[in-house]
Amino acid sequence: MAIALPRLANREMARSQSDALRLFPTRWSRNATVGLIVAVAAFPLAVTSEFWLSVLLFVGATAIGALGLNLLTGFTGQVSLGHAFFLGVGAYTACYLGNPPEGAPAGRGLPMVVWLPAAAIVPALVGLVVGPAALRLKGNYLAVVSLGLVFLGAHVFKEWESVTGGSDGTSVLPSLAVGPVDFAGIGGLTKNQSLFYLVWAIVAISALACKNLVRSRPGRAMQAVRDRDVAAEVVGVSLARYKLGAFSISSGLAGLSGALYAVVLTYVEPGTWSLPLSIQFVAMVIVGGIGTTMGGILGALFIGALPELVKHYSASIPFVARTATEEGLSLPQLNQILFGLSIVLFLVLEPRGLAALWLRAKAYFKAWPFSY
Amino acid sequence: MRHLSRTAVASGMAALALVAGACGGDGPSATGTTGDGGSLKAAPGFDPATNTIKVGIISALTGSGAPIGKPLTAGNEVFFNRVNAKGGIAGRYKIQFEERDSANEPQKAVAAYNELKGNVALLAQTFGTPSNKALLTSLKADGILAAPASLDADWVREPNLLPIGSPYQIQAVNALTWYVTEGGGTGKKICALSQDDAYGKAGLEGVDFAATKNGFTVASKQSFTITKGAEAGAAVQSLKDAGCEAVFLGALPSDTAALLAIAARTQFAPQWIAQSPSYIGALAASPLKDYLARTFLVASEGTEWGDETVAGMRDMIADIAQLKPDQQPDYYFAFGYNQANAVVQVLEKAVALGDLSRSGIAKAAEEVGTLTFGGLTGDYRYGKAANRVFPRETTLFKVDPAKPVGLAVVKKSFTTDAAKEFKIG
Amino acid sequence: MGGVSELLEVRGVTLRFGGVTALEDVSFDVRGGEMFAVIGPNGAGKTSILNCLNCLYRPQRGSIRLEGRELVGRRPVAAAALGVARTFQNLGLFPNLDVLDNLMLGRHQRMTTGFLAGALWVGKARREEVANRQRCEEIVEMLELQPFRHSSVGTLPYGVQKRVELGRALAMDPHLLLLDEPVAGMNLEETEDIARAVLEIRAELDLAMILVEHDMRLVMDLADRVMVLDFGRVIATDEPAAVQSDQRVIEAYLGKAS
Amino acid sequence: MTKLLELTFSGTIRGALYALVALGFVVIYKSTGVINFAQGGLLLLGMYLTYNARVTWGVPFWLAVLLAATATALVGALVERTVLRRMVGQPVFAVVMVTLGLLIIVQQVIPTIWGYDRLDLGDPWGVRKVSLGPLDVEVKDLWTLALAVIVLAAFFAFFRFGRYGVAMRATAFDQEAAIAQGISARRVFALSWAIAGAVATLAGVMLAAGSGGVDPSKDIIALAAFPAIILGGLDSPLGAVVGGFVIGISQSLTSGYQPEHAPFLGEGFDVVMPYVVMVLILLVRPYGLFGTREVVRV
Repeated sequence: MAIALPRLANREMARSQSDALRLFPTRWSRNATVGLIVAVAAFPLAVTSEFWLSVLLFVGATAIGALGLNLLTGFTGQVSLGHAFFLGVGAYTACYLGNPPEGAPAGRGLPMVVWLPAAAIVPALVGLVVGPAALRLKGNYLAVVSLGLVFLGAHVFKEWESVTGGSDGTSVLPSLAVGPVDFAGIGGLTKNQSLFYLVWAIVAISALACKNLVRSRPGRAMQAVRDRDVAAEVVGVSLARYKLGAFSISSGLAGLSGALYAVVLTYVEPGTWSLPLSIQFVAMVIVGGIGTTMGGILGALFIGALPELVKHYSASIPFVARTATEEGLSLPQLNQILFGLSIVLFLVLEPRGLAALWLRAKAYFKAWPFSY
Repeated sequence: MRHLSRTAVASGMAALALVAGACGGDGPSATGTTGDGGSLKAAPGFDPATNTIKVGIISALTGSGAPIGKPLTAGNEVFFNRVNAKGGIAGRYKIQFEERDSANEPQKAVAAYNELKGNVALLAQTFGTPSNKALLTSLKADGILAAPASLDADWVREPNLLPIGSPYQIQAVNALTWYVTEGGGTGKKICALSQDDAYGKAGLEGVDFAATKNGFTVASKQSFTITKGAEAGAAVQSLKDAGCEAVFLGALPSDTAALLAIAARTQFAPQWIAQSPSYIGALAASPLKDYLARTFLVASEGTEWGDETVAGMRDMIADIAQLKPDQQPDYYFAFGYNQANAVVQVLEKAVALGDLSRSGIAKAAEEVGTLTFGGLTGDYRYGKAANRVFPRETTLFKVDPAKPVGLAVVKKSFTTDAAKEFKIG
Repeated sequence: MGGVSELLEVRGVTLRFGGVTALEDVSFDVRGGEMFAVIGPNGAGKTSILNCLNCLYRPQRGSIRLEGRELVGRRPVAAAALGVARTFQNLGLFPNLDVLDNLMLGRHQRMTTGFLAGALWVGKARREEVANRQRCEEIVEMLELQPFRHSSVGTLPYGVQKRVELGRALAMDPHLLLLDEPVAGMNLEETEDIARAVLEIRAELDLAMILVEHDMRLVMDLADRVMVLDFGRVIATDEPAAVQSDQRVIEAYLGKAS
Repeated sequence: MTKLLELTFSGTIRGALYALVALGFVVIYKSTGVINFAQGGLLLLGMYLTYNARVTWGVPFWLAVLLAATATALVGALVERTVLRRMVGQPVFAVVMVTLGLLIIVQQVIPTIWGYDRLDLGDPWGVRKVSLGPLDVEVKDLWTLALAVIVLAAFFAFFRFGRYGVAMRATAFDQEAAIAQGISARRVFALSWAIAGAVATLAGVMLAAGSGGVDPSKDIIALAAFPAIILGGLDSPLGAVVGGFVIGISQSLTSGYQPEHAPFLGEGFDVVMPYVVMVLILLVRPYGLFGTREVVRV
């Protein structure tokens, strides 16, 4: 079907196409990215507070899951409240394969190069099995059925004692060494400092892979399914294939996230993988910016760090009880209320989340000082 | 940056203490005269400039654990405030407490722990079995001492934990042994109803031990999942069908209410004997109060609320009147009060030994000897974790809505022979 | 008519929804390169025919063959793979994607990058992306969409969106193009833009098209042949001039009007 | 036999509670197309307001329920006006999450005011019981059953004959078109939230009455009632009630017989039984037993 249309010179076209497809099209964005990576890499060396390191470890671990959920909900338009289940599958996979054999429940003592990829692959496969039934349903029905997945999953986690330790839970003590590098303590660094590099390197790789995915053929197809499923089918996009693919990848990233979350936590029990955790992930996606890769990370940062900031500066917040015995609003309650409020306010006022705010701010500063 | 220097100091001192220990006893930091705090060195959570010792509290202050966690923490606070009112530890070191909420979720407990660990001397409360399990690895790695708010027998042999009170297992052994010997339960059909988790299993272990020692068989064992709105009727029905005349209960208060309501409705009225956290004062004010008064016994410790003949109780009531007059009678409060008492005794010892570093506190816990609570809970002999001797006494209460907390003593602070023989891992 | 040289053969298609018959024994052929129009009063079943042709609806009876291959019983994705492209009456674009991405989705069946290759990006996935983007840029040129290349489609004026949808259909390199009221709701200028584009496509691509349209003037100007439907039945299939003077057609329209 | 009867009865009562909660979901879904995850929050609010009126202010019980239902209805309508109305036309997940966000807020505000302790509702029934043949039945349970039936009948009459009921069905069909038609659609939306608030209060009161007790974790029943509405079909009041009973009874029978006859399913299987039933039915009927299939328009 060669078509005789007016053509531009071929080579010129190709060059401009390659340019247009660069991930970081301008020098500014390239420099900013390099700067960001350097800043993240320097963080654990500059800020040695165990507390802030631990906060950012949780943020990093959850950011990976948020990236995954964003693929499913943000880019493919499928609501899922079942994300926590897949985090659990990933975590228990990591425990079962990586934990030492002498523990209870006994692990297999396999190295990280085995258990870490497995923590992504096993949930992805579970997603492939569960997906076809769930994805027949639309909208509200899918939301509630995926909720059922969390409850059914919790039952399985509780009963499968030989792998999960049942309701007693299990310690998470897999080897964190890759060859000579042991992320339980690189060089003279503490465990949290070392883990920081592992977790955030995986965040970076996941984010890059997600970014690539959504700008290439499968990602476009996912967005087509989200925007208008009938039209997507008509241009030849298979709904089943892309819904299921997104579900599976999202589950895989959730598993990876769950494994790292468990490593940071050092102990997990079936109650860890419950509905509030799922809600947290959806909140991250919403607050961060639905349908943007950066949104997942921003959302995880916001949801993870805001309560800690509030706690830290609580002295300057009026009307808040200082101790457990005081009556009235306590800090944790205030934080939960802020969490609920941020979901509602973002959806009502800025449904495109922090990412949109960021882009707006960037546009503003690009034009600065001509800010009209 | 201050964190860094403190941590460095701490690890340096830890190393020093280790060397000292290896050299056989008297370390350099312990050479100071006892009680002379002027020679105490700075340590995580201890600031010699202000003479304050900071302790952490990780409790359930929100969520379904809060009705237990809040009075517990209030108990901690009142005891610490009482000590501070008298000048502090050794009369000169004020205790400062930092509270964090875990909502009884392990991940929140771990986050709170990471926040606190750099600047507290020890944890005066870590709430709930799951959170304690989650924290144990880190406590060991960081060498921090924590007082668990949980009566699991597993904690007794953990050097980094400072449990108080007799474990659930002992409650069950004492109560059931009493029942079949002098409680009128000879030859009766005895059954058990327990929550299907570590907490329920702990009591069940005691039930089985009591059965072996006293030569009865458990006619029916039923379990239930923390109800979460589900129907627990079937378990009660099965007990009724099995003809149970006494049932040992291991539940949490909200489930107790649901289970007993079904029992009351279906005219099932065995002798209920419950491990202590199954009961809460509110039950004695609920529509179930008459049924409870007829059928319900609670295995716990100490004495009746307000019993002025017991020194510990007299002090506690006085402290409440002075420091927190709006506090309602509550046995979780008493537990928290006792727990803080134990922490204070260990800190006193550490000061006496002249070392408030982590290793110093750990050493104090080993050398503190017997912790006493004025009769509020049993004496607890400390030493190396393997040699700790936990109390084996139980007080049996019946429900009496006229009493504070709705509990009246049936038999006070007794230890059965069976309980003396009970061994833990 | 008839014979194997026909591009599309529709035979005895009957479509029912519950008790309602939307199409009754509809038969027609479309030749290669032909502009075939379907007209009729509202509810006559025009859009239903298109929905059958790209397999959104499954007729209870009848056969639809494209280049000898049966379409009845297949999924819309299969119809797309066999070369059926279409535009929708009320637009079927992906509003949150930009114009280029919408066009690139037209190329979906012509590309092969899977999930893994897409996530890795380097190598084949990238080359394929570049090559197909070029094709889309050509369509952008042809339909004069340059100013909107990176605008979200949902933010564009209606007339432009209609052009984008046409472009997306073209990007599929179809054998048969279904146009469902391409100028509905457009002003005169926009209508002329589309008409010009359609003529250009005809001239350059030699592509068979089925046009469903209310605008009689457009139909009469563009179509080679016209089929008239009324209540799901074919009442005439002929050249525009002949159809216009057909008594049954006039009755169907006037009857409706009065 | 007594066991079977006993289990069926207690399952029926639980089913009636599910049905009351589910009816609240249905009235909102039917008119606005929103699954209201905050229904559990309305339930809590109604429950605590009843407690406050009855115990703190000493108002007679039924008057307290009436006051609380009215107040909760107003809160429902207010939430619709201030928040949900802005979400018209937004994607499903966004609306679901807004209601979840509201639930999270209510879950914290309630204990801030009333604390976490278990409170006694002060209802007239307590644990009084009557004998029905071989069964001993709590008076409260009979009221629960009766209320579920009365509310269902009221819904039926309302949707069939009431002016707003008919308008509600119309708006459910096309929200934006209904909004465009003006004020009546707006009133219908607010009204449906108000009704949901009132029904939630009844559910909360029946849940807390007698030995139930008032505490902030009682909203969990709303999650357990989801399978009931999904089972019955999101937009069918009759389906909600049938779904409620099916779930309640199957849960109760599971708790009675599964430990003996199917122990491999694990302890506490009855807790997840509703979800198992839901998934099985949805595999066969993707829109529930009584639900309306969403029409795909091209």
